[in-house]
Amino acid sequence: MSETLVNGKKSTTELEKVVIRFAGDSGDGMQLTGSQFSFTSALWGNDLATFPDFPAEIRAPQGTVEGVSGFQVQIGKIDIYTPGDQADVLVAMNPAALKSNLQFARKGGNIIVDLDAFVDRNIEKAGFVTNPLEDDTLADYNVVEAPISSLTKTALEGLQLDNKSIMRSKNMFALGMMYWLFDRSLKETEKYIESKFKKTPALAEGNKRALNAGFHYAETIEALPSMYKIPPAIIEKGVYRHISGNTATAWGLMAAAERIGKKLFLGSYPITPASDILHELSRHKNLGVITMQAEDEIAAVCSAIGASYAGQLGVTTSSGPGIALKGEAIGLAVMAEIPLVVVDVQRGGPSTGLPTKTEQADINIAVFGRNSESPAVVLAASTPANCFEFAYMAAKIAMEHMTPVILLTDGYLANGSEPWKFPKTADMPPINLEEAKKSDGVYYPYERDAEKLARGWAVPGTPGFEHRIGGLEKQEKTGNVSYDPTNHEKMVRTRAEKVERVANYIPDIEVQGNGDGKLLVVGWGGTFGGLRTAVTELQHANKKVDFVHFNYINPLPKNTKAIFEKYNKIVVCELNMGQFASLLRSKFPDMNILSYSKIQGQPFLVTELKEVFIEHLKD
Amino acid sequence: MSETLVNGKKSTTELEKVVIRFAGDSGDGMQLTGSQFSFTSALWGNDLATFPDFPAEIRAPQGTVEGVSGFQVQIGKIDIYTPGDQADVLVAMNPAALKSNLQFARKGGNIIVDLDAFVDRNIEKAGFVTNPLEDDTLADYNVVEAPISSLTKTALEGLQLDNKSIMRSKNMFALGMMYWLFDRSLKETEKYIESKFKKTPALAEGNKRALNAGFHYAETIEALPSMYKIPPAIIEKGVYRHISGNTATAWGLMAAAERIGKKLFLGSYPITPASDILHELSRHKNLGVITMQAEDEIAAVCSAIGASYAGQLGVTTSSGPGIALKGEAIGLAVMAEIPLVVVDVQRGGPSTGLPTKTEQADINIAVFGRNSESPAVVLAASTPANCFEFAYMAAKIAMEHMTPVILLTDGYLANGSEPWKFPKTADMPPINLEEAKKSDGVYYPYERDAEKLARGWAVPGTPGFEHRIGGLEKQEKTGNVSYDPTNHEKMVRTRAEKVERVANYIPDIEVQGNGDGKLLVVGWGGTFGGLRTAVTELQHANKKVDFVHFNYINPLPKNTKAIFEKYNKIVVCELNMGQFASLLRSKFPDMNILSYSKIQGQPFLVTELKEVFIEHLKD
Amino acid sequence: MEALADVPKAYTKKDFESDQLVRWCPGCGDYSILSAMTNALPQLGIPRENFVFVSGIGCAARFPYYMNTYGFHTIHGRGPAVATGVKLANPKLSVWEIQGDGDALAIGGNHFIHALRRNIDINILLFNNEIYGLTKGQYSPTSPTGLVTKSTPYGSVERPFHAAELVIGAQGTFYARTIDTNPKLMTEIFVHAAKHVGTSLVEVLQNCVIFNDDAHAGVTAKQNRDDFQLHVKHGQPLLFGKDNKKGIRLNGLKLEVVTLGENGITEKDILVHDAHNEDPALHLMLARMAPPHFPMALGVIREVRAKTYDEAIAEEREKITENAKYHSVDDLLKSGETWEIK
Amino acid sequence: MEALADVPKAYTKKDFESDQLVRWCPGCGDYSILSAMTNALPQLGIPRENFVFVSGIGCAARFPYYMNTYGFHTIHGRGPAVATGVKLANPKLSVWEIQGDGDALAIGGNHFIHALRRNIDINILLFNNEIYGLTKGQYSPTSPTGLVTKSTPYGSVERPFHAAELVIGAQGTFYARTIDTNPKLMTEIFVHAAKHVGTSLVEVLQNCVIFNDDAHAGVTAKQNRDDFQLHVKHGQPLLFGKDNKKGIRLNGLKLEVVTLGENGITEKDILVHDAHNEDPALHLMLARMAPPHFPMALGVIREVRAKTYDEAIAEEREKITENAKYHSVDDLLKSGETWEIK
Ligand SMILES: Cc1ncc(C[n+]2csc(CCOP(=O)(O)OP(=O)(O)O)c2C)c(N)n1
Ligand SMILES: Cc1ncc(C[n+]2csc(CCOP(=O)(O)OP(=O)(O)O)c2C)c(N)n1
Ligand code: SF4
Ligand code: SF4
Ligand SMILES: [Mg+2]
Ligand SMILES: [Mg+2]
Repeated sequence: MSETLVNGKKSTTELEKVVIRFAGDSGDGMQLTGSQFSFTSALWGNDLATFPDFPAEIRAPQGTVEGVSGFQVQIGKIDIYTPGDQADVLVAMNPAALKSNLQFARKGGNIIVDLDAFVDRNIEKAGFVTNPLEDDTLADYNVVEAPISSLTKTALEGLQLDNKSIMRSKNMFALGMMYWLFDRSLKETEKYIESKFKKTPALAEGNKRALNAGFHYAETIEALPSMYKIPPAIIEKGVYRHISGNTATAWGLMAAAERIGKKLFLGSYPITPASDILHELSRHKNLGVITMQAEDEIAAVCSAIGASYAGQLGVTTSSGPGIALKGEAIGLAVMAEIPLVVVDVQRGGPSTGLPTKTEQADINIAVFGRNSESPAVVLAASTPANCFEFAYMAAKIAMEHMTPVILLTDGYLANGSEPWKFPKTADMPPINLEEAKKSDGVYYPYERDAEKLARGWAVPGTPGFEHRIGGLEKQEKTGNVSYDPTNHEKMVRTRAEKVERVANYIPDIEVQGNGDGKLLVVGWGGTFGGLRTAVTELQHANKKVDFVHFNYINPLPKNTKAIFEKYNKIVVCELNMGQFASLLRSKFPDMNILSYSKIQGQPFLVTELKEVFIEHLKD
Repeated sequence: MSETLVNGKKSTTELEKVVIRFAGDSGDGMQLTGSQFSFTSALWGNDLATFPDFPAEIRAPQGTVEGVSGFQVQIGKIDIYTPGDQADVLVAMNPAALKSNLQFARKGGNIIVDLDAFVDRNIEKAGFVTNPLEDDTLADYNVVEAPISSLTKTALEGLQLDNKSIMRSKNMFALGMMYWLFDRSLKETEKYIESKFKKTPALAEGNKRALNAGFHYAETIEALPSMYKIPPAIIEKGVYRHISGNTATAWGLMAAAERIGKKLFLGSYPITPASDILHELSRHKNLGVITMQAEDEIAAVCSAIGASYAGQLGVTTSSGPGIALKGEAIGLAVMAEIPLVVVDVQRGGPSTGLPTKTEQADINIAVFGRNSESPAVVLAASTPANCFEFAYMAAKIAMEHMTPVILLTDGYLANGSEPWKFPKTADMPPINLEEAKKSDGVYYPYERDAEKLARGWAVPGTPGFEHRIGGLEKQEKTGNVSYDPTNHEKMVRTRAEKVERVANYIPDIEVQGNGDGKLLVVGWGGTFGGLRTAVTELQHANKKVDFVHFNYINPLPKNTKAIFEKYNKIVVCELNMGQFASLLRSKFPDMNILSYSKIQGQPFLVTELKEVFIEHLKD
Repeated sequence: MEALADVPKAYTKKDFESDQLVRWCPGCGDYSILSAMTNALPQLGIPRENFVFVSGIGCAARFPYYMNTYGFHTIHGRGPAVATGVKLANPKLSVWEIQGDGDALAIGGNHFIHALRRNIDINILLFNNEIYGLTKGQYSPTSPTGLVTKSTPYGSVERPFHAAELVIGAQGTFYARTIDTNPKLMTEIFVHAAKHVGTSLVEVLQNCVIFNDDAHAGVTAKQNRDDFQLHVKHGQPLLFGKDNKKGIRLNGLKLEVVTLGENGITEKDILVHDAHNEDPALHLMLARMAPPHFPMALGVIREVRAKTYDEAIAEEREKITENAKYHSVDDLLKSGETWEIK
Repeated sequence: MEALADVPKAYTKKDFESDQLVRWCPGCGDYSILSAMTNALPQLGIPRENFVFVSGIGCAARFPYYMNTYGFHTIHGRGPAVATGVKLANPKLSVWEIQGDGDALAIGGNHFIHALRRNIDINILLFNNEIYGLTKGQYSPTSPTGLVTKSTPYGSVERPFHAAELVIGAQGTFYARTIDTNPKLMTEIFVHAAKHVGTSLVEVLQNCVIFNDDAHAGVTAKQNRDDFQLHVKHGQPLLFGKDNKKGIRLNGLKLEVVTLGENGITEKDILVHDAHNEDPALHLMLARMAPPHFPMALGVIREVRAKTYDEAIAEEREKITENAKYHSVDDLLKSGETWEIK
């Protein structure tokens, strides 16, 4: 929309897509404002993608840059895969929000500020030397200076509300303005306000008044650009809902457990950005979910291993620092050949790093982060919604192949959300367990099925299958402790082979595009949206670039090599220092595998990717 | 000696080298017997290498295969790099020892058994169906059936010793036999016995009598092959001592701390085969060593980090399962840029695995086992004695470059020992610390030196340098917490670069050989002895094979690529599934890097390596 | 403890012995503990397949291999966490968790105290030999100050934990102490522990013949038995000594040893053991008694009933399920805000 | 505590305030703790450069950033281990370790109890807000049963730890309790803790306005102060209430609240606080007192002197050094069996 949304008189312009970013103090309710805008747009039929961007501190001092919370959403009449590179409209509730979010605003775009907040104290707190509304900081933007605070106050006069409550409604005023700007109905948000403040009618009334006041104010003033229409997208028919990556992960795990008639046991220790999976699962104990908030990450994974040993689906969820603590126990699950799902919601590192920022730098620890030869299956979800599918698949593979499976998501997927045409659980692939059997009346815990090499899962409580397992090397078949040299070699190779054979049970990767074999863009995990958008836009511009995106990291899909062989140049794009590229190089040493990496705690921008690919196409 | 040591009359034959293996019950004192034999041979001037091989259980039931303890030593008049593939002489104190050690005996070699131990109960316990001395189990060997127990009893008659003590002396009888066989003096062992049993003269007398009785018995009987002479080796002049890998590691660390005038702080939690480093260091508190046996591995590494933060040399030692627990904390040291030495004495895995067996499978966890981009320096010692040198270097690099350094040794090096011409500490390379400086009167904790990129190490207690650091991402120079995207990218790349630049401070690798570029054998760590011996033997046979051995794993020596480029075929030999090969492939994707791996908890045999290389030379 | 309900066939000791070679050192105290356990289990009326033995790493932790039940030899110190997962996954199981003092109180300290706090209905057996056996003799968190070991060549400088005090400090509901030299008492206490609903912590003073021989001889040696063992029983006076002539009296806030018949002391002066008292202060005092001035208390020192973690979770699930508005994942997927594209 | 010896210049509060923006939520109890600390440190006569603040992760754990001393914000729960390393490396330092209840008693539980057991001479401050603040509101091991949080939407089903009991169970030598609403008491206790030789454990009842507001109001609210706070002082009778008219009496083995002047009660009947008693039973009882039936004890509840870990290590080194036969690594290399090849 870059060319069309300019300063002008009221009129209605149709746009393909638009990016809106809300930014304010942590206490200003920006996450809520953004969600409401998204939900209303989804109901209207837009496709969309969202990305919340908030600080590590709970509530850093008001008015400081550190305390700013943002929410970005891209809506469109075309397929939307990312929350957008740069905001066409930035709403900044105070100077600090402006300061830290200006970098995300498109030059030539619109910035709406709460004029009342630009007083000296706030300007200084934000780190501006002079008032940015008065110097040339914003020369390249169309700035709308709306006295949001005072107008909200006026609108709410007469209600029995204290000043704090009144000021908390100003986000609704801003939202009202945006609803006018994009020609949206206030209805859904009004319904939401009513239900949220059921018990405090004055607050309900206040918020509704603020919302309407904003709408009417926008209609009245001249400073705003024309009203825009983003027509509904052409979206597959069906029933949709919004879903975030963390919720989708939780539900996918539940679906798998329900499908196979097991309880879902989650052992977890809170950590950003994974905690919401724990929170979500804690709400569904009626569906056979057991959640244990463990004393630490080690207890979390160990309790999950115990639950799996006892015959349920054991799962543990965490992020980098917590994953680092689980390595020893995951190794036990490798050795004991017990199903286990480990969800790693990746965040910026190393160490505590940037807890609320996204990153994709845990491939190494997922694949290699255990002592000795300790192979595990590694998957990666690539959109908020498909966290459901890959969480389900992680559970399915773990149980069918009797192995730990590590599912990588990331902060971007976890907190981002998108409309989702959700499936019926019956449409998900069935889960077929390897049953524990006896040979000549004896149960051998390490007897394997010929295809998968999975051992039978005999569960305590089953008469006649009493057996002992553990972390020491074991004799093939019997599972007894064995230090025999050749048996050890055989077992190490068998465990590796078992994981390799998972490749026989996963889909091939598919290439998007039909290039001339010049350039293949490779992605994995949460960068799908940006990569797909960039490649698609280049393909529309007739550039010869193809794209594959990996959800199966270890083992790789079986056709990977065949596909790679077709290309002169392969560029692996990831939010790390090139971990997947390195892994691919070690597996396919004779191919020209390049790496494009970014390590800023932020997703790829479509524009930057396009530039990179065009550069690669040159030579 | 395979051709020369055959059954025959008394006479003296000269041999280049010979392999002797002692095997008996855990309580039979085989480790002691082996060490005495080794020590006497070293004094005589032989070069040698030893390898103890004992069970995970402390003392499994007497007479069972599980309880057998072994000790192998190779002595020679030529340079000896390994304890030898197969024993020319196997001493088996009971049927179980025979059962489990026969695999290590060379066909055509000699087996000496304690005939008295071959009674039905023991034979059965060992898992033999019939008496192996009576069936054809030992058809391929020259068997000496010596009634060791009863002769020991006779020899000790008249001393006031209970039966248990008498039976405990029978290892000395066996040792006496070996001393005769290899023409050794009893003197050193007699001295040892006297000092060990200073307080119990009867025991001293008993042991000496057993020793002499064995010697005279061997002289008398006809069954023994001729007496052998292994002349002294041509060894560099100087003062020597025996040293095991674990002791050398301990002393190397101490030497580094002493050199730079710091205390050596060891935080450790016991684990096989690393515990002996803790034990050794605990003995030297007078030299400024502090050892803390921590509550767990995490506390161990964290206390070491605390000690380094406070200005001493912080070290932690462990093995696989413990290393897996330290990942999060090592990441903290990466982020805080604090010196830390982590010694990983590798053992068989995964999980608890084969605790007393050797393996080289922790390259992956050392290089990759932390969340996010968390680079660390990785070294590997390659002989028991050079554990001293690499422990010293690990400490030097950690302090000079302000980084965690992981030193890989293994069970084979740790417990194995060899004669060592020890250096003076003054001959070790100096350690030059990056001093903490102020710029314009302010100390910036993350200001770096231009070459190494190391930050200055300001130590609590120093006035004017008060500062705060931690695991969150930090602003360059100031070290303040920063979530700024581009700063993050810069810091991630700087930390990586800092580790890469260590390559500027380490020696180039050297190629042994002068082949035609056909085949390069690559090794790393504890397999040096076997690889070197195999390559040398082939080179002597005019085979075109060259050899490089890596002690610096991350970063690699700078000339690695240049050397690799000269070869058509590179075969990386390691005791794992090919971890180093894989790492090399990802760094040098266009070279022909093959992998030969063995995962049996046992070192390579020279013969097997030679076969592999000859096979590779064929095509 | 639902598992207690359906009574199966009568088992014998043999039924609980596995076919694996027992690999402890000859003379190790662990043998008699194993034997007491195979004696105890047949008395419980629980089907064999419902027993699970979980352990970490250590000599003690090899225990599950020798039991012909379900068994899981996990990783060092994490047994309580694994056992908690097992119990929550299937509350019908009778879960036993075996730990050495290093496993339980060094690396596993956190899981140990949290299991006790949550009061998960499992039985934890702490084999306290005051040494790391499996790693060949380093001091442990229960080793007395001054003990010379591989890692303390000049004697340990650390102050030890006392298991009982830590158990009480961690809100433990059941603590019993027994010794490897008294098979009858062990069997009795194992049965008692099994019947306690909640985390049962049984400390067994165990002898490591190899690395810390006679560590408990001050209490267990024949000549010390009478004077230094006090077998406590709920509701019984705290009497001990030859012919039970000595007893424990409360003097203000202090315990003291008195002799019946001396200075007019009669049984009425003797403290009667109340294991069921919620207030742990007296249990703490009893548990702290030790030679040379006091006998050591053996038997069940503390046994109070509190809701277990597994009970609480089951209750919660029932309550939630009653009021639930959705009954399947499909319901959940459809719940909340959805919209249809037509 | 050598550091106490050399007296430096007189510091003011300002000298201890760092230049970093304090990022806690407005109204958070952490602010007043920080202020009490910067008030306390100038009273100690320790050179500023000898202070080290160590912490793990959590809102509380941000504390070191705000102190103009040496500071190390480490990883979650491991602060006591890092602090132990710091103190052993340089015993002259005054080491303070700041933990939240999650940091200290959930993930860090093991290091917490082991620091106490070893009695390393550091000061641990436990900011107990009975919630995980930084991760946005999950229950912690100190949250009361029933608390509704993000991870317990139906109320927590777990039994909480009580810090004091765990400290005592772990052989702690110093335990004090204070509240964020009483700056004077906090400052006083921080100074007291600094002077204790051994591990000082100070529990601060801290309010998290955002996720667990008023968790301690039952004790700290104005209207509850008189009736539900008892300020204990060694050697003083346990009196509280308006005009100090109420007191604590020992009745057999039970504590009870009595009123002076009623039923003939005089000050003589009131228990006198003995913080220095080795036997922890009464400390345990005092620490367990809580509304509604009892006041909560604030102040130094337990303070006993025992050899510290750092002292013991220093003593050991001295002794070994005296008898040492070698004095350098070169000596060591040459020691034992060597031989010369000529
Ligand atoms: C993570 C890890 N750390 C350390 C070890 C080594 N280890 C095995 S058992 C043990 C301690 C044994 O002592 P204890 O628990 O008292 O059992 P005991 O052998 O005395 O019965 C140690 C340190 C290990 N296996 N895993
Ligand atoms: C290894 C690891 N696990 C989990 C976390 C996430 N985390 C950070 S602080 C915290 C708990 C905070 O609670 P508390 O210690 O009580 O401190 P408060 O914020 O309440 O002051 C958690 C779970 C982490 N940073 N690292
Ligand atoms: S080392 Fe000690 S505890 Fe272990 S088996 Fe032997 S005697 Fe028992
Ligand atoms: S979340 Fe709670 S504890 Fe954390 S800063 Fe805010 S008020 Fe304080
Ligand atoms: Mg033990
Ligand atoms: Mg807290």
